[in-house]
Amino acid sequence: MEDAVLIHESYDVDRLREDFPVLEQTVYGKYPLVYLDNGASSQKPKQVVETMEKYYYHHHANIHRGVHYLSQEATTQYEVARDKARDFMNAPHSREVLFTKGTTDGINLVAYSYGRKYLQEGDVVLVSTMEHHSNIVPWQIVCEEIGAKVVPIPINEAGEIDQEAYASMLGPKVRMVAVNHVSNTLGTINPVKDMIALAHQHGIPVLVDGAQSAPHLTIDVQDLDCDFYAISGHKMYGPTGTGILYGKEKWLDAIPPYQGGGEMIQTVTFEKTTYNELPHKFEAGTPNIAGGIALGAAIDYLNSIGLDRIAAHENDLLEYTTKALLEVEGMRIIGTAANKASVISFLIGDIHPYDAGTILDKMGIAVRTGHHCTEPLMNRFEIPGTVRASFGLYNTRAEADRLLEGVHKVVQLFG
Amino acid sequence: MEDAVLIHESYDVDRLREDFPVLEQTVYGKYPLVYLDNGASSQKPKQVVETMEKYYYHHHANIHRGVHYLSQEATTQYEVARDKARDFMNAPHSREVLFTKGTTDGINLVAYSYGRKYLQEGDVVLVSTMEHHSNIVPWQIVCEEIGAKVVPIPINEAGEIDQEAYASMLGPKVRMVAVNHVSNTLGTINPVKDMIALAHQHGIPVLVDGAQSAPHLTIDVQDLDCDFYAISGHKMYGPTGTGILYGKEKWLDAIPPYQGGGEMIQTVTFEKTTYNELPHKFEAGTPNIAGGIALGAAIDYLNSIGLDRIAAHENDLLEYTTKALLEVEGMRIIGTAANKASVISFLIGDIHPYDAGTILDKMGIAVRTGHHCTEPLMNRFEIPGTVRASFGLYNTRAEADRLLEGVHKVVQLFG
Amino acid sequence: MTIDQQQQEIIEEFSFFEDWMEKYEHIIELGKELEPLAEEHHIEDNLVKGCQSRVWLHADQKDNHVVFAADSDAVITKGLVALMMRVLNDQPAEEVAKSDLYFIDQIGLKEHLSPTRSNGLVSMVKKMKLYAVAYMAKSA
Amino acid sequence: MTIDQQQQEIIEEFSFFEDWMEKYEHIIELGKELEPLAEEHHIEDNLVKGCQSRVWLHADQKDNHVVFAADSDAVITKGLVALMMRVLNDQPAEEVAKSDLYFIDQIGLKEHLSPTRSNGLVSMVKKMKLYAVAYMAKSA
Ligand SMILES: Cc1ncc(COP(=O)(O)O)c(C=O)c1O
Ligand SMILES: Cc1ncc(COP(=O)(O)O)c(C=O)c1O
Repeated sequence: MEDAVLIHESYDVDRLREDFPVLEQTVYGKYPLVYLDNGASSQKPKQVVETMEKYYYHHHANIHRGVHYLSQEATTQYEVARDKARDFMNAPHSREVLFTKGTTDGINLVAYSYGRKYLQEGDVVLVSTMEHHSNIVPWQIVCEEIGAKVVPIPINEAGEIDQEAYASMLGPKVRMVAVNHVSNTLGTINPVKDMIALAHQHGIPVLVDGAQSAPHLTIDVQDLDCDFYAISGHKMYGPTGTGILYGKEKWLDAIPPYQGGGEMIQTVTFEKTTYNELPHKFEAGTPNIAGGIALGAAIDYLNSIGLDRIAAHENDLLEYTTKALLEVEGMRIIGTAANKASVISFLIGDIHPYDAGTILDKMGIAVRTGHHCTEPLMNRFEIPGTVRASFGLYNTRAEADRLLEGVHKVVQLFG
Repeated sequence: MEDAVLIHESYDVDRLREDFPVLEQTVYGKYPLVYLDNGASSQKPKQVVETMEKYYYHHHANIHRGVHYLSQEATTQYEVARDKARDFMNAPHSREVLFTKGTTDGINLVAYSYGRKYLQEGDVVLVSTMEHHSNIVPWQIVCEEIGAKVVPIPINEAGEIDQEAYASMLGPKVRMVAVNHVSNTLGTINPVKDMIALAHQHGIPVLVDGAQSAPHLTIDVQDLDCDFYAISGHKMYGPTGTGILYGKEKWLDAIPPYQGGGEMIQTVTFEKTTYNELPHKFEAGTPNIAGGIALGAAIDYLNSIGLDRIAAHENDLLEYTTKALLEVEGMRIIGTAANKASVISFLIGDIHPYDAGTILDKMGIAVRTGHHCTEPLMNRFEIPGTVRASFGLYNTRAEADRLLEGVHKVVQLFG
Repeated sequence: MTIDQQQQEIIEEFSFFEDWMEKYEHIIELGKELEPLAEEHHIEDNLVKGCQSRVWLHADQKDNHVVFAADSDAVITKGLVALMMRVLNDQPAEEVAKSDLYFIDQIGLKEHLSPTRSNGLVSMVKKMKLYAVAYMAKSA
Repeated sequence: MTIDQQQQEIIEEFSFFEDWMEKYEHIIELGKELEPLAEEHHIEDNLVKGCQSRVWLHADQKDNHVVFAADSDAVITKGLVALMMRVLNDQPAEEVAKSDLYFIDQIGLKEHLSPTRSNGLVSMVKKMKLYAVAYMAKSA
């Protein structure tokens, strides 16, 4: 308990907020912005934006294969960013660390390339019922083409994957398990390490959708022993249009390339084209160079604070807010897993999420409403959507209070 | 002639250079940078970088479907950028204008989605011998899967597509013609309008790779009547990780989606997923929001100067430099088409491009050397590569003189 | 009253509100008062899909007029639907088809009619006009 | 001379140059003087692919020593190849395998050994060490 206080005291959230100019604004003329839509996308610290600026004002050139000074410089910076991403995920080798546009792009790469090589008619891809559409639809597309099937692992009322059901569903037809580490709608932290170990007993690889874990948890792909791990830059304080896909070398070597183009080839003739080594094999075309380098800056930024301390701060907000919300009459929190990240989805009586969200917005409080790209999960709970507040490293208890004030106003208007 | 002088006089290149802080540097301690690698990637004006900065410091949020203020704001800005791109290419509708990572991404989208729907065993995709790998390999990948073939249209010694051969190659087996508007290695401006008209007589659609045309020529997809047109933001003074794919609505409606994920769906269930309307059907996942908006700023920037005036300025540099280079003994210019953009590939005697490029670099002159991702073209000319100087809107005759000085040094060292 | 007269009336009505809260209270009131849509019209065919809220729209013809009935699962959307009904319901098809709905902008609720809002309203308005056009074609 | 002695010698040799131009003139000289690789060794199997320039490397064993012969299509690469030869050619396999080639950095040519330079040099050095390791294994 004393430790928790210590962490809390040493975490100077006011200082950190100064790194995020966007937070300083008032909306609709008079309401200081309360940004609680971090699950959708986080804001960017100056350190990240200034890295992009510096890159464009001093170092930009196309990378790899350029002989000239700027190109060498840009290449070095880009590859240093890749190394930072490797460290961030504790990947064994940088060649297992691929730059992508984001989580969706990374999962599509795996669904396409792994799917095309290893999926056959009648095979099964297991995903959980709480997956984001980005971890469902790519599998549906490849499965439909091949005649395989995407099968959902059920979840319980608390919003936790039913581990017994999962164990029973693993079998010889299953060629892939794809689950998120943290649910964007429920906040559930899934026991992916155990799930991976179990899948591996059956020789089944596992892809982890880490879009929501990257900004909150320490990722260790070696400890997890996952086969693929996909994250998005823009949710972890990095720029839009960036992401990382970790893949075990044995898979990345075995599966065919995804996109074709420059960079990813060894030699091209009309008779025969051979592909480049990792990671280039999967990085066709001019990449988002400035974005990749700025993602490196976001990783530096997170490390400079410490993910543990960020998590402690966010957990405090989670507990504080959950407790206060539960005192509101008719409050129903969707997602009550024992192990949760700082995401709270809720419904108040039969007030429609759109109504609640509209009023909160009018009060300057940015939350997300709707199905959060998890329609099967909404169907599971038989709800049209939720109101979702998701915290970032810069949020405060005072902001949580503003949310509660807003919720009371909503109740007053619609209750 | 008087007109040309007028254009030249009114084009204040020194003023424009002030917009590009990166150009102000000296490299290797004493050489003012001469950046002649615009074909690989152009530099970015302040207006573009500041747009990104402003976006992140005031407006960032995830777009589409967000009810709150910032999200609406960001969405509006992103869609305004799409409209700018539509105007830039004179596309009929914004829903035909898709945001991509770049040209490579755009061509891969078409190769995958069009190919999967319309290509059958034994079919043919025609590409020219001067295509960039990005307009060859994606077709090879899909053709190999389906049992179709990528067939090159021959070119002549000047580096022009052999139009007679092209006409004779069109036939019932041909399902797609994919050619670049401007060759990145040769500078050739291909007569794509005529080629499209001819292909359409056979009912064959045409994809134009516009990576190199976008920064130099006025693009009018309606006048060209092309079916697809792909460009990259980073080559037209916009940010890395951005691009536009124009596609005729009839095709975009007919072909299946490319990547699966959020945004691109209408509803998702494990039984049946339906796709969103255009352009969203092809835009899975959180896009490069800041990048897209800044690409809009790059378009504004180009419009503020005028592509015609830029082209006139660059043509002046092209002629001036070509003439001077040809006075160097042993000079061989690869690509002598009648209609050329401001790209000069050359070889001096049997001096290896890598040697030449290394010395030029040491003198602060950034050129590209190698095969420029056009290996089949190198094979056609039986050369290992070229030295390529490519001009942008901010280059000057004084810089061309520096290049010539460098070339003389190269001759002295290796001649 | 004509469509424009209805719009003017609404604009005046809203001009009395001091702040957004009063305005929304009024919209919510209108939403709650909206004439219920008959159960038989709550069908898939009448559903105008928005991602955030859903709208059901039923249309009929009486003489040259278009008669609408509508509903939404969200109260604010319902309030806006009610305003739309006041303006467009039971109006000549031709007038509906060519109507310019400036009142939404003028009462400061433009954002609810943004295509990216996904509340179903934009699609509803589009559908209302389509019905009007279709009826005109039929009676022509 | 040992590998380190060779490296020292080269470092000293290069310390006399005033600027990069003299340095490159020397490298070009070395490139031009490099003992030609026998025609029969200019084969696909000996090709170390770089995207910018190509290197051919032939390796043989004499006693416990590794004997290399190499060539490149670019003169500067050839000059650097010549330096590598001076350092690693005809040295004990074990020494080659564990060698630390700091001289390239110290004479200010690090960029040529960058993996992104694609001139074939990095791969060549890797291959030279692999040969050495292979010979050690064979003779062990
Ligand atoms: C003609 C041509 N096509 C395609 C490309 C690929 O563009 P990007 O790397 O931006 O995807 C390039 C860029 O080098 C090009 O010059
Ligand atoms: C759990 C989860 N997976 C995948 C995604 C998709 O990420 P992106 O849109 O950055 O590709 C998201 C983001 O909404 C997410 O929350």
